[in-house]
Amino acid sequence: MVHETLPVMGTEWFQPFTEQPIALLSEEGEWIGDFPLDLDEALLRQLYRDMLAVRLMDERFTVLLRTGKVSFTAPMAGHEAAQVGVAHALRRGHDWVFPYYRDYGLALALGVPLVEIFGQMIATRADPNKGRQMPCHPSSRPLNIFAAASTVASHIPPATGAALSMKIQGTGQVAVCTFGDGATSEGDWYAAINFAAVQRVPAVFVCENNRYAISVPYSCQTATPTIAEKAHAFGIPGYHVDGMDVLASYYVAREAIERARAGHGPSLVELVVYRYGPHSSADDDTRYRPREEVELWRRRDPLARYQRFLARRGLWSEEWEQQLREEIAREQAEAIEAAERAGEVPAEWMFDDVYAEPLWHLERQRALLRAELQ
Amino acid sequence: MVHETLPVMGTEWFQPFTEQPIALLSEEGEWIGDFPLDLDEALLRQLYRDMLAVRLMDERFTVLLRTGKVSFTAPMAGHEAAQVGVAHALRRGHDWVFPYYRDYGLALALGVPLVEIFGQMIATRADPNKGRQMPCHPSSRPLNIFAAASTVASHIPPATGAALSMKIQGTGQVAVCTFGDGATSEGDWYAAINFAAVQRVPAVFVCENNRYAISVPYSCQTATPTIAEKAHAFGIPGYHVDGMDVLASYYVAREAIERARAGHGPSLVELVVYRYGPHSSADDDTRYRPREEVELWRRRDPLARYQRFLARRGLWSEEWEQQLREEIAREQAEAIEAAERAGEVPAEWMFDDVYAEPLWHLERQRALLRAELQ
Amino acid sequence: MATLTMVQAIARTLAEEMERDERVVVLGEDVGKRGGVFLATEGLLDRFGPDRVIDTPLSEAAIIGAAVGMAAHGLRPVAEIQFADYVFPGFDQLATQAAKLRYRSGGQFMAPMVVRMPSGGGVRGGHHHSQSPEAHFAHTAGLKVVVVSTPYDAKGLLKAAIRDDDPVVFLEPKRLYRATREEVPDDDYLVPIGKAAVRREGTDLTIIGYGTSMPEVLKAGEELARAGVSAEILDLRSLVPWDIEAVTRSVAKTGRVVLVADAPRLSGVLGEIAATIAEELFDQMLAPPVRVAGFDTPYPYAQDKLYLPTVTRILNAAKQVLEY
Amino acid sequence: MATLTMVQAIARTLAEEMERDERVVVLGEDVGKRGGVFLATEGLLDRFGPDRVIDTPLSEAAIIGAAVGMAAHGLRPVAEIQFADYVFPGFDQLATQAAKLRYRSGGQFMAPMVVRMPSGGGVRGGHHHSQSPEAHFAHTAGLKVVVVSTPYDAKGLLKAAIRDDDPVVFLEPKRLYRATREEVPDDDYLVPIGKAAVRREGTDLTIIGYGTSMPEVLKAGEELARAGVSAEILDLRSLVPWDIEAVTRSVAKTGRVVLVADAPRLSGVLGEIAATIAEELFDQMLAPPVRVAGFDTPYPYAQDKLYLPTVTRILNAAKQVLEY
Ligand SMILES: Cc1ncc(C[n+]2csc(CCOP(=O)(O)OP(=O)(O)O)c2C)c(N)n1
Ligand SMILES: Cc1ncc(C[n+]2csc(CCOP(=O)(O)OP(=O)(O)O)c2C)c(N)n1
Ligand SMILES: [Mg+2]
Ligand SMILES: [Mg+2]
Repeated sequence: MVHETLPVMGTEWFQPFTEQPIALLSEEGEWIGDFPLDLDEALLRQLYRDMLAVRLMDERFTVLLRTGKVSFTAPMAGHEAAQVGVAHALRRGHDWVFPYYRDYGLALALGVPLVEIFGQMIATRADPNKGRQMPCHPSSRPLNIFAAASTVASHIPPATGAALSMKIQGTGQVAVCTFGDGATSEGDWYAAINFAAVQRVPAVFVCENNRYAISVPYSCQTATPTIAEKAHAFGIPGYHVDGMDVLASYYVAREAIERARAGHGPSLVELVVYRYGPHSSADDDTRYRPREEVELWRRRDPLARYQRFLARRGLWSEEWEQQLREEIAREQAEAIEAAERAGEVPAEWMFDDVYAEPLWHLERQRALLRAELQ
Repeated sequence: MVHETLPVMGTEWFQPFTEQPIALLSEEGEWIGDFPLDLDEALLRQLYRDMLAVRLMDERFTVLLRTGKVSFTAPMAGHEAAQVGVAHALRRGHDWVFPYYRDYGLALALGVPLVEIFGQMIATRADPNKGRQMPCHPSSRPLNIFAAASTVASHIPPATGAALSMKIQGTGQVAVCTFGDGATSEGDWYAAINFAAVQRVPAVFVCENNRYAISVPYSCQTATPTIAEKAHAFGIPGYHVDGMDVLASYYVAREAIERARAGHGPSLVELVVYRYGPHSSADDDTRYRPREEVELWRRRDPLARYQRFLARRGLWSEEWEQQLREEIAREQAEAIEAAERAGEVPAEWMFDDVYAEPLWHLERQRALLRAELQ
Repeated sequence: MATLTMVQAIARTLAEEMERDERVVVLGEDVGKRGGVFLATEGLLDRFGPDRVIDTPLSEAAIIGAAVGMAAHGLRPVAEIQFADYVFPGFDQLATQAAKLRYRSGGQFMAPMVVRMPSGGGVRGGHHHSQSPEAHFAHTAGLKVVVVSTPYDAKGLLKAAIRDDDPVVFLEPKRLYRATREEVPDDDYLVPIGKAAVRREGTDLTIIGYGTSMPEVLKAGEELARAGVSAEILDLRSLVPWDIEAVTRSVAKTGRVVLVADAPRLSGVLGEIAATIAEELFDQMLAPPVRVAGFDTPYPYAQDKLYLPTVTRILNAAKQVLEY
Repeated sequence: MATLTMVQAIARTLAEEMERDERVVVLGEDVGKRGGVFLATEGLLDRFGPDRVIDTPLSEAAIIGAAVGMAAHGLRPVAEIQFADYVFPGFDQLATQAAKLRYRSGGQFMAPMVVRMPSGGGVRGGHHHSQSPEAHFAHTAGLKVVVVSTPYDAKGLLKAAIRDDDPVVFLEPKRLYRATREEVPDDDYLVPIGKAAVRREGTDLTIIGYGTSMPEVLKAGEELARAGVSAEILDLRSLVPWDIEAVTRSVAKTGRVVLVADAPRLSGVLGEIAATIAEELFDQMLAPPVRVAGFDTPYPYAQDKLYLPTVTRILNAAKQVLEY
């Protein structure tokens, strides 16, 4: 379990409910924050490495899809800065994370072993979840990553509950819950955050707002200019943040998390991002998204912007990039191999873990299948 | 069907999101609005008559309960100004109303025949709903009062849908939907208003905020100081109104309704009220409400305040009061009698109206019961 | 040993379990000062404070979903849904989160929680204070389902449910909350989930019931006895898992069975049990299994009492299988 | 006459009905430009505009609940739930509002609406893109429930559902959307709700199925034929009301029955039908009714194909009843 010690903040740097998204880096990669950057070089470079690893993993997923090894992917390119920023803002293995299906970048940056990630994607024995779910459903007990469910927004009430338990038990933990813009339309989203606000639980609700829910554009999703301002419905702060800016994502999340940890209650953090790929491998986004729009956002690539930032500080070079890419490629290739080597999930695992102990009707069904397979 | 022609408003008088509730009458009954009162004397007096009739009906309900004629009541004393104000702000029989279980005052002021109200309470053949529901569930097809269901907030999505139909069909109607403060915590409440806002449907969502959901105080319900500000989550205006002031309730509702009718979309109207009685006849509110609090609010009685207003204008007298009370008592007594005379709901009605036509399995069950009863 | 109503037994049991294990917390609408609308949580707030007795906002999704998160994080939440009819706004949290958490995480996470709810009719509650939605839970893999009918069982099964490592839906027939009193031992006993109770031994036919309808079932048994017919009566108590051994043992013996419950008939739990009996005991059956269920209408108000299986209806069914 | 897949037949039918009756509107997630994630609403937006083809926010409660209000107000909404698994956040709107509106208002209001949803497994969709929740609807009085399995039926039943004055839950097995093509007449025909189809005539045993599992059921029928066994095969098509006449006629003839569907077994629809057969045809049965259902686990991913009733499993059950 990884425990990071985060710098303790003296002040609150960010204003909720801004019209313009909070950014700390200009498109050219200049630091435009009005407070001192307090991160060491190792972390600054790690953020880049993680983003790059996520981008490359996304590409891997597509390859695995093409070769028929995985049945489905939920592209995360464009979400890297948001996911990596948040991952580093929390105490890994201590705080809890409630991710959704687009969050394998978050999982990676939280330290989920690659072999587990690919094991889950391919559904082999390397998957700690025993091949029970579709690809793109992160979960890790040791890292306190609550098993994602496909049902949009269904994890928000459990996040509130876990945070309430943290408060009751005084564990000093925080629950960080991520979701898309579409998720904010579900009743459970609202009901759960309302409860969290009443109880002032240590939770941070993070929206990766890519302005589409599959094909449904933001304008059909809600009439509020921002997601952040929905926080008014709960009486909690809502931060409108440039989610293509890894430092803005990191710092706002960190402040929100530490506020929560200090007992000041939950907040809502909106990270404005863009998904470069289709919604999923089953989607055709040309039906609903103009190519110019995609191009426009491609020019705002979160990796490129952060690369410029690092380069300005002498923390990035072509060489390092090359080296990183090779390392990452190797790690991922090895992980895929190891995941495949672990072998297929046995048929009978289907009947385990429905309950803590086996019930008679399931044992009968297990026997029926066993007979059939013999 | 009653069609009232409402005065056309030139301007918008009210500001959303005020900290202080909007009031048009001082506690002493002075007009404190900053625009001219444009209601004729007949209507001014009708408002009083309706409020008084609601108060007396509430007392009737309690008597019917004591004598075992009804099995349940949901006291509405304290909500009269809010309900009567809203009822007169809409076009009766043209607009649609989506009430909840505490809204028999609204139903009365909308013109539901008393015999139907008491028929529903006692569950006799005088109930157009055929005795299908518990007492306190208004419904009237001719008056476009959508049949109330007990499930809190479950009527909000249908209200949005009806309003969407009005918009699509261009009927010039408005859907007015009422509910309590507790209802605002249900996910369906939020999901439905969000949809309404996106579609800019002609709907007005009215909260009768009595600051309790059974025993649960407002502070456990939500962390926002007002319900009105939750409108920020939808990008629509939210009005914080003194619901013990019948004129404020009327005017704000009227403005919101006419805004909706004119195509400017939905709004949220919070009417701050107090329920003088227990939550229901099954409740014991002394367990959770200090008597001083009840007393404090009793001193703000909406009938007394409005009576003072009328008296100042020479529109109220002891005599008139006496006459009204007698008239109302007579009407209600007669209605109860007529409702009882209508006779019991036949057993076999249980099987009607599950579907438009009878299905075989229900016909078998009907036969089974018939055999048993013979 | 105290003589208690069912709802008193439940309130005491909650207090005992909270005393025993500080991870046990109670949450729901009106469970605090009000002590629950049926007083099942009376006195708990005073005794255990607002951190362990939580008045929630009016959202069943928030209640059930929060319980999942609390349970996954290490507590043992007992959530109250004010009436079983109101579980539906929170049904997704039960079906998607509570029921599937252990499975989808490969056993990494679990949701040891109890969702208590007053269920069933007979109290003039109309549509939304009368339903018996157990079939919805029984059809949802990952949930255990219990329906109690006596104060003694209420205590023992509630304790078992709270200590169970899986989500348990715990149905409490509200009509029986105060219907009778019974001696309830003070000690810490468990009634195991999954075991039926033989309420009366008999040889001529088996009547299987549970929950709200048990008083009528028992009355029917007495009437039959008076008429010289020996009915064996089972109270299922648990619906998932249900006690197939007890059921087949009894029906194999009597060869005739009537199944009784107040939930709607179509695709209900009684269908499951009747179909299983038909499948397993085909050769031993002397008559077809007959169900006496609620009618397939929304729960009516005016006909409140007629909706529920009446003693007459049960006796008619018994006659049918006896004279077959 | 065109040769169409099931999903094409559905898209055409929606267009035809919208053309015929301007009260018909379509709403749901991604039904607009995207044409639905399965393309069941393809082309509708262009043809009928955004007032009649409404991309909704991501809320099943808003979709179903709004449909209730639209229907009550005079439209004929056809709501799409993107996957049947996602009906649960909107289940209360179905159970509390749609199903009970006519009843609770004494027939004053009604909710003539259709809720279409792709259901069933076999597409590697894991927990939440594979479920067959029909039992939940069948157990809810006030809803009609249809499950189609052929392009022809999809057209005729969808038309019937749209013209029906009651709320109809219309399940479309997603595995069959593009599995086969069939000639679908261009004319305006209806397939009545409540009538089963005899897919094969036979005398030795009856196999009753519906929806997702029909291809396996038919294959089992062929295999049996090759082995000299004459199976009669019924496709139920409607679950509420279900076709008791067709079922009893067939089973009375064959005396043996196997029931097949992919939904979980416990308290499922098959239990209802098996129990009814056992009750009604006791004397005519030569063997116990045997059910081949989905397993009582959440729908797994890795074992996607094994979860569904396989041909082998159906044949084993057939053998069981034949050799009884
Ligand atoms: C309750 C529910 N309804 C529908 C779906 C189908 N679905 C999967 S993803 C998705 C869109 C989600 O959009 P958003 O929340 O913005 O996240 P994004 O995919 O854009 O990151 C939909 C409708 C679902 N998974 N759950
Ligand atoms: C979904 C649902 N959950 C619980 C209940 C039980 N219940 C009936 S009224 C009520 C309180 C409602 O409070 P509020 O909305 O503030 O309205 P008020 O009664 O104060 O006017 C509760 C919890 C219900 N009817 N519906
Ligand atoms: Mg999105
Ligand atoms: Mg209230």
